[in-house]
Amino acid sequence: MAAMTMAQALNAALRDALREDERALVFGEDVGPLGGVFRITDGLTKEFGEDRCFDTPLAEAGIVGLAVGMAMGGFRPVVEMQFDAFAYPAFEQIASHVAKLRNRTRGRLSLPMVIRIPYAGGIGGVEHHCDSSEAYYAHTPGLKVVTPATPDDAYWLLRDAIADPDPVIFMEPKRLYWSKGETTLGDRRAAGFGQAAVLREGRDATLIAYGPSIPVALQAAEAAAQDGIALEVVDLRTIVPFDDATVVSSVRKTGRCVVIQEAQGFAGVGAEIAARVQERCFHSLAAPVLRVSGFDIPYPPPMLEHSHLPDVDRVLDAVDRLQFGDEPDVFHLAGEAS
Amino acid sequence: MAAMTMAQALNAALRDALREDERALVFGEDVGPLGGVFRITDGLTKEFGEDRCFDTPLAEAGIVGLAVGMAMGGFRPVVEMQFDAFAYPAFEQIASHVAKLRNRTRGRLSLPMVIRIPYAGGIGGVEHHCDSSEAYYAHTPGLKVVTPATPDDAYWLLRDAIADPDPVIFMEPKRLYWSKGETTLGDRRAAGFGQAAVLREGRDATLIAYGPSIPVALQAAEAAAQDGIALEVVDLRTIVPFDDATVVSSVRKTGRCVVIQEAQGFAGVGAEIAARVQERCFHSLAAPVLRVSGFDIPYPPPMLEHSHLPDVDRVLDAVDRLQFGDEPDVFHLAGEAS
Amino acid sequence: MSVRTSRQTVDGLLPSPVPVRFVAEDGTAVQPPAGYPVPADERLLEAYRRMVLGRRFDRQATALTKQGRLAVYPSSRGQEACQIAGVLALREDDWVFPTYRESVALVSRGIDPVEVLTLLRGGWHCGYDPVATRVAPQCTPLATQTIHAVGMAEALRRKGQDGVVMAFIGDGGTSEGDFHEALNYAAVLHAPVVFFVQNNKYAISVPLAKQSAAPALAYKGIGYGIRSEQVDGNDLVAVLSVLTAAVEHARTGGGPFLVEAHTYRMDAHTNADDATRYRETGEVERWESADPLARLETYLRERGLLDPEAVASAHQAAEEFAARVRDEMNADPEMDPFELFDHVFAEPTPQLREQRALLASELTAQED
Amino acid sequence: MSVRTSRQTVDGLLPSPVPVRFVAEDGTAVQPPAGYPVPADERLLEAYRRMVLGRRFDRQATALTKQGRLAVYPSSRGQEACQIAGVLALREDDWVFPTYRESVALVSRGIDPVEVLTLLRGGWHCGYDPVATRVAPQCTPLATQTIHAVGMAEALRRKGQDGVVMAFIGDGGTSEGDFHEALNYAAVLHAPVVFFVQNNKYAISVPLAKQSAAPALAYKGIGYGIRSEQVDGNDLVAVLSVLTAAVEHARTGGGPFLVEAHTYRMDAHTNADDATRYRETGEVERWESADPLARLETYLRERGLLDPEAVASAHQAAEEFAARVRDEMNADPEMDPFELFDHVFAEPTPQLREQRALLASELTAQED
Ligand SMILES: Cc1ncc(C[n+]2csc(CCOP(=O)(O)OP(=O)(O)O)c2C)c(N)n1
Ligand SMILES: Cc1ncc(C[n+]2csc(CCOP(=O)(O)OP(=O)(O)O)c2C)c(N)n1
Ligand SMILES: [Mg+2]
Ligand SMILES: [Mg+2]
Repeated sequence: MAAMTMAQALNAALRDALREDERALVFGEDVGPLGGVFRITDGLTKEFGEDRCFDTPLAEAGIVGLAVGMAMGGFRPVVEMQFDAFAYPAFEQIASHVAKLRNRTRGRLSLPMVIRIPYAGGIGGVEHHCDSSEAYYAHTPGLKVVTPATPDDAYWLLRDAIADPDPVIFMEPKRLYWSKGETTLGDRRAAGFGQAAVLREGRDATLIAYGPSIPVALQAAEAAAQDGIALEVVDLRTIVPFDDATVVSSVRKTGRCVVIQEAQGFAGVGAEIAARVQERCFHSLAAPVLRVSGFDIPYPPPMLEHSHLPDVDRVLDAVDRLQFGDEPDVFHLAGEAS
Repeated sequence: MAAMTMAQALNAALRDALREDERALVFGEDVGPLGGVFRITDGLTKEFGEDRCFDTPLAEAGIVGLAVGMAMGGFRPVVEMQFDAFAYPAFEQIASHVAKLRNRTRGRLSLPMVIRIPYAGGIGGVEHHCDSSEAYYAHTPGLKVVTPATPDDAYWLLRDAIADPDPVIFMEPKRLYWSKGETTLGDRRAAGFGQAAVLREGRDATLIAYGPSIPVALQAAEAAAQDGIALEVVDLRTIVPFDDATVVSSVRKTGRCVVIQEAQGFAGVGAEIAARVQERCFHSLAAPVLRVSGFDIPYPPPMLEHSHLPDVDRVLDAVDRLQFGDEPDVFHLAGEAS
Repeated sequence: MSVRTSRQTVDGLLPSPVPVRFVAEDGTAVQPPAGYPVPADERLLEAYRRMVLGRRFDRQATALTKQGRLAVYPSSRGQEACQIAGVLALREDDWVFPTYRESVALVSRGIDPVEVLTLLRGGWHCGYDPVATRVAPQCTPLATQTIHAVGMAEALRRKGQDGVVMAFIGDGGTSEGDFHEALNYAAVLHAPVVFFVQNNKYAISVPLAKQSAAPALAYKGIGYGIRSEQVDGNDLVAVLSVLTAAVEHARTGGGPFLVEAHTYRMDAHTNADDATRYRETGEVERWESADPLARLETYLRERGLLDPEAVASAHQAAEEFAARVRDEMNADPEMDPFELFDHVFAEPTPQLREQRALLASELTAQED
Repeated sequence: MSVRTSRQTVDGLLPSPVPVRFVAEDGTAVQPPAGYPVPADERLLEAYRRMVLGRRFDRQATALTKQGRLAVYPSSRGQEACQIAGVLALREDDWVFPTYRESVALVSRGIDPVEVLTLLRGGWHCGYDPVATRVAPQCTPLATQTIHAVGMAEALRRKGQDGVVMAFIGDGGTSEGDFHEALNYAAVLHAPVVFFVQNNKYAISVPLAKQSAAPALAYKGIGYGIRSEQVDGNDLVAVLSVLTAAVEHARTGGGPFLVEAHTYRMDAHTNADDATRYRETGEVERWESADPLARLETYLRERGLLDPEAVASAHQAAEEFAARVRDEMNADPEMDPFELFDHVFAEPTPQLREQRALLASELTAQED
């Protein structure tokens, strides 16, 4: 066990993967000598040489397409998109090829490749640097979508992603890059993809979150505990595959649920979670599943991002609206809110 | 009133828009002399000249980016993406510019432009020609997402889209291109964006659908009526903006709801609808809001598409699971289905 | 402030100012340009037999669309010199990255014709085994395959193999951003890949003049530092000679190569297209006189390499092949709906298992 | 089988084999290349004053990052000849499509410096009025603005206006597919747009050699049929002369024009970047001796156009400007959180009104 930041844990995962599997490769924009703008690939070119970790020309469809070709040719590319919005030029490559090649070829070709995408906001980044784009990928069949919230998960989920026979979109919540935690770099842990984690137990309501929203959820649970409300916190860890079992057993126990996502709400992952939970836990629910999210607006300029981001208060407000008492829910009387 | 196909109605809408507004322009791949691969732009170049309806070089980011620049310069471009999956190369232009320019410039620049996208399947199209991509756009703040299900709606929603001060993603369910219906080409009708239509009244449950799923919903309602179940059918018409009022008042009345979408289900528009409905109608619901959708798989080859597409039976099966009686819902007991 | 330009490199990258040609339209030999040898007789004869077969196969496929046996078919009639030379220039262990229009090339590569047509008949997306055949799936999203080709080329190079990758693309496809990114990546990586542009003058209905204002598409190479050539695409001898040189260049560490072949799509874009909407029949007729197969036949006859017997036997083989294709395509393929869930991931997710069960119950209900 | 290539058009499109230069690094005049006139004295003096001011502004902006007044600043130190000539070559009614690095150009265009820095300080995304200034928002998604520029150029042309559009882009940006599509669209539409590539040798940490294997980026034009030129980007006289010719070419119906300026980014990519990780200080020092401002100053002095008084007054004006920028940037801007909902659509949707109400209740709760 070692305390390290998520950035360091990711770096360690890449390093160990490059060491253990000679088919593994790292490439992208500025991942070489610079070590990436977030330094996730720091030192890799030095340790493994330009052949194993290299800078590409500046073109994201090119990066992803090159990875497709190299994966077809037997390599295991791990590529970096510099920021969330800068993965959009690669969208066709991702949706029409990365997600589909196994399917198109009846499994004769597979794409063991990882696309790392630093995502979401909260770091004072200017426009186009803070998009929450996970839903685009989660909605695309054929992609696994993974997002760690702790350094330990960052290390192991990235190791799992690189070892996976299928393409993985690995979403890194960039505001957690500098968060610290204990990390086991030793023996491979048991939980793989599709295993949510119950980060805190509670009996009154379940908070379901992932990636950048996990610290918010945990703080909210802590604050609620002061008021005598015991919130259970579930961290999805992998959006696809989805861990219905853990989510459902938690909500069936608590009977109430708030879903938290930083992304704009409409048709996001939170909508899927809410829809699934009410489908599966309807008779256990004492109140509707509520969602807390960013607003349906383009990501705001840094000076206004605090107004947009779901924070502890927004979560607690939602918890308050879980009809523990008899008050009506003012925000969901359609059309009646100004 | 005239009976025409949806394709003809769309053609008429473009024609009337070009006639009435000299800023309107049509361009894209093969929209000129050929009239588009679906003939939606048939005859426009002939009637209005190459200046008003023209073929571009083959590049979708180019088409959308050109439209952005021309809209900034005072025009009202209506562009065609040849098929759903061929809009993906334009994804960065759409997500980072089309959706955001008004916001970025505090409203000093706006983009009155329409991106027409023939979408969804059911026409025996080979791979990449049948994607249901509406959720990608609906999840992107700053885009209006519109999808007609009748020739009359096709005409008026497209006229509204071209007249709208904001960018509109106009999703055309290609399998309905040849469906016929009465169309009023005369006086502008009252309903604009954000107005769902109740296509059929019923008291037992509400089917919420849009675009290609509307005929399925209507047929299911017809079939259910034979069994004495009265299904109400709501056609969203515009996904963004969303008509909460119509949806909510229907479900509060019926107490049961099935959402139908042709797209793969996970994190799709149907998830949003289900999440919204249970948030707003929780105490009116006698059963969970169920979703009927395509599977979470890449769109199948033509010979298998019938297995994938939500059909009347799949809808009726869901209706059966709305707990009119006391049977448990076998498909949503997580993990228990093989 | 180092500037790398020098007249010499620049001229070394630019294509011949007129397309390389060995055989005139009437089949007579013309003075071949320096640097490109005439391919060996046996290769030319092999090419001839394959062109005859390819054309017959193409005609058969078009016929199958009329019988409803193919969902769609993009014919390459008129482009046979390119289709055949494209694969003849390669070794078996080289890779091909084709578009949807390369059916004839793929058949010529030796892939089972029914497997080649599987996509187009509406069966599974890719009918053949890409690994065994070293042919990537026929690619529809335009130009996307060119960058995959670069990745494969880079993979071969890294594995110490001397394989070459040929990326097929059309004139329209060169306008897509991915083509640009592929050329640039290939050049920077010095990858052994040949970009083969079949400029058949149309992208569906859009004529070349609306597609590009370049002096010729082959002039795109220099902007990436890629050696380029343009060739008369209806002259098999020329296409084969130039592609062979391009492949050799790539194989021996010379880096990528861009070849533009000027040809013409004789049929409509696909059987679903109506070419009369956008081009004059006169234009098509003019191209009939530049037919690549007739041209090669005349040339080979004049050189005394081909006698009537050889012609007849080529046609005989083609007829037999076409008959086999017709028969096999008349049988309905077995399609297993549960396979829909098998190839999304190596292991289906719990969600996919659930959905599989839903389909199973639907199918059971239907049987009842 | 028409082939449009001819030696003449090809040569007419290709750039000069070495970058156009009027002034050597030491400030002495060199024999200017045929076809490009020396700009008028008054324009050169104006350029000098703007360069002095631009450099001072740039230094001030970098200082503001250290005081936490700017979230991020991409300096253009060393690129002033390009920044200033880029806007000096344009009329007021021409349009500019800049990247994030064009702060100095935008200030030189006359935009209020606080408005120019609004994006970079974390205020609203675009601080100035694009319509009034005819300057599109500073663009971050690389190369995307080049195709917007083509659209605007086409719009101007259609409206019968003789405005020209200048699209700024960096060396790295030329690798993106959008750049390719923009060049091609511009050429096919014959749009009045000038693509101005500031090749400052790096894309963040990636040096030009890993970005492109082209003889020079200016060689990209011919592949689209676009007239191209390369120029010494640290020679204001050359950049201004060539860009003026390019703009004139576009304005008078000659179609698009591509100019590559060879320059160098003296500072790190932004204040957040650490350039020592990827380049030697020796390289930076060598480029100090090619400084565009010193070079122009020496040249103007030697030509007797600039006296110490004029130099002093330029610096005086620059100091005053910088002081104003510093003072104004020290005031916190007023930001209205409810504006978040105002510019998503012309009219907020019911959903946005609901979300606005949610935020209002949150803010009220916070005040309590
Ligand atoms: C990204 C993308 N956009 C559009 C299409 C639709 N489409 C299919 S073929 C075609 C024309 C291609 O022309 P060209 O590259 O010249 O090849 P050809 O068909 O002439 O062989 C178009 C527009 C597509 N397949 N992919
Ligand atoms: C599409 C996209 N990908 C990546 C980035 C991240 N990024 C910002 S600046 C930059 C380097 C750009 O280099 P260049 O075009 O040479 O311009 P310069 O910064 O040198 O002026 C990169 C990679 C981006 N802004 N947009
Ligand atoms: Mg073509
Ligand atoms: Mg640069």
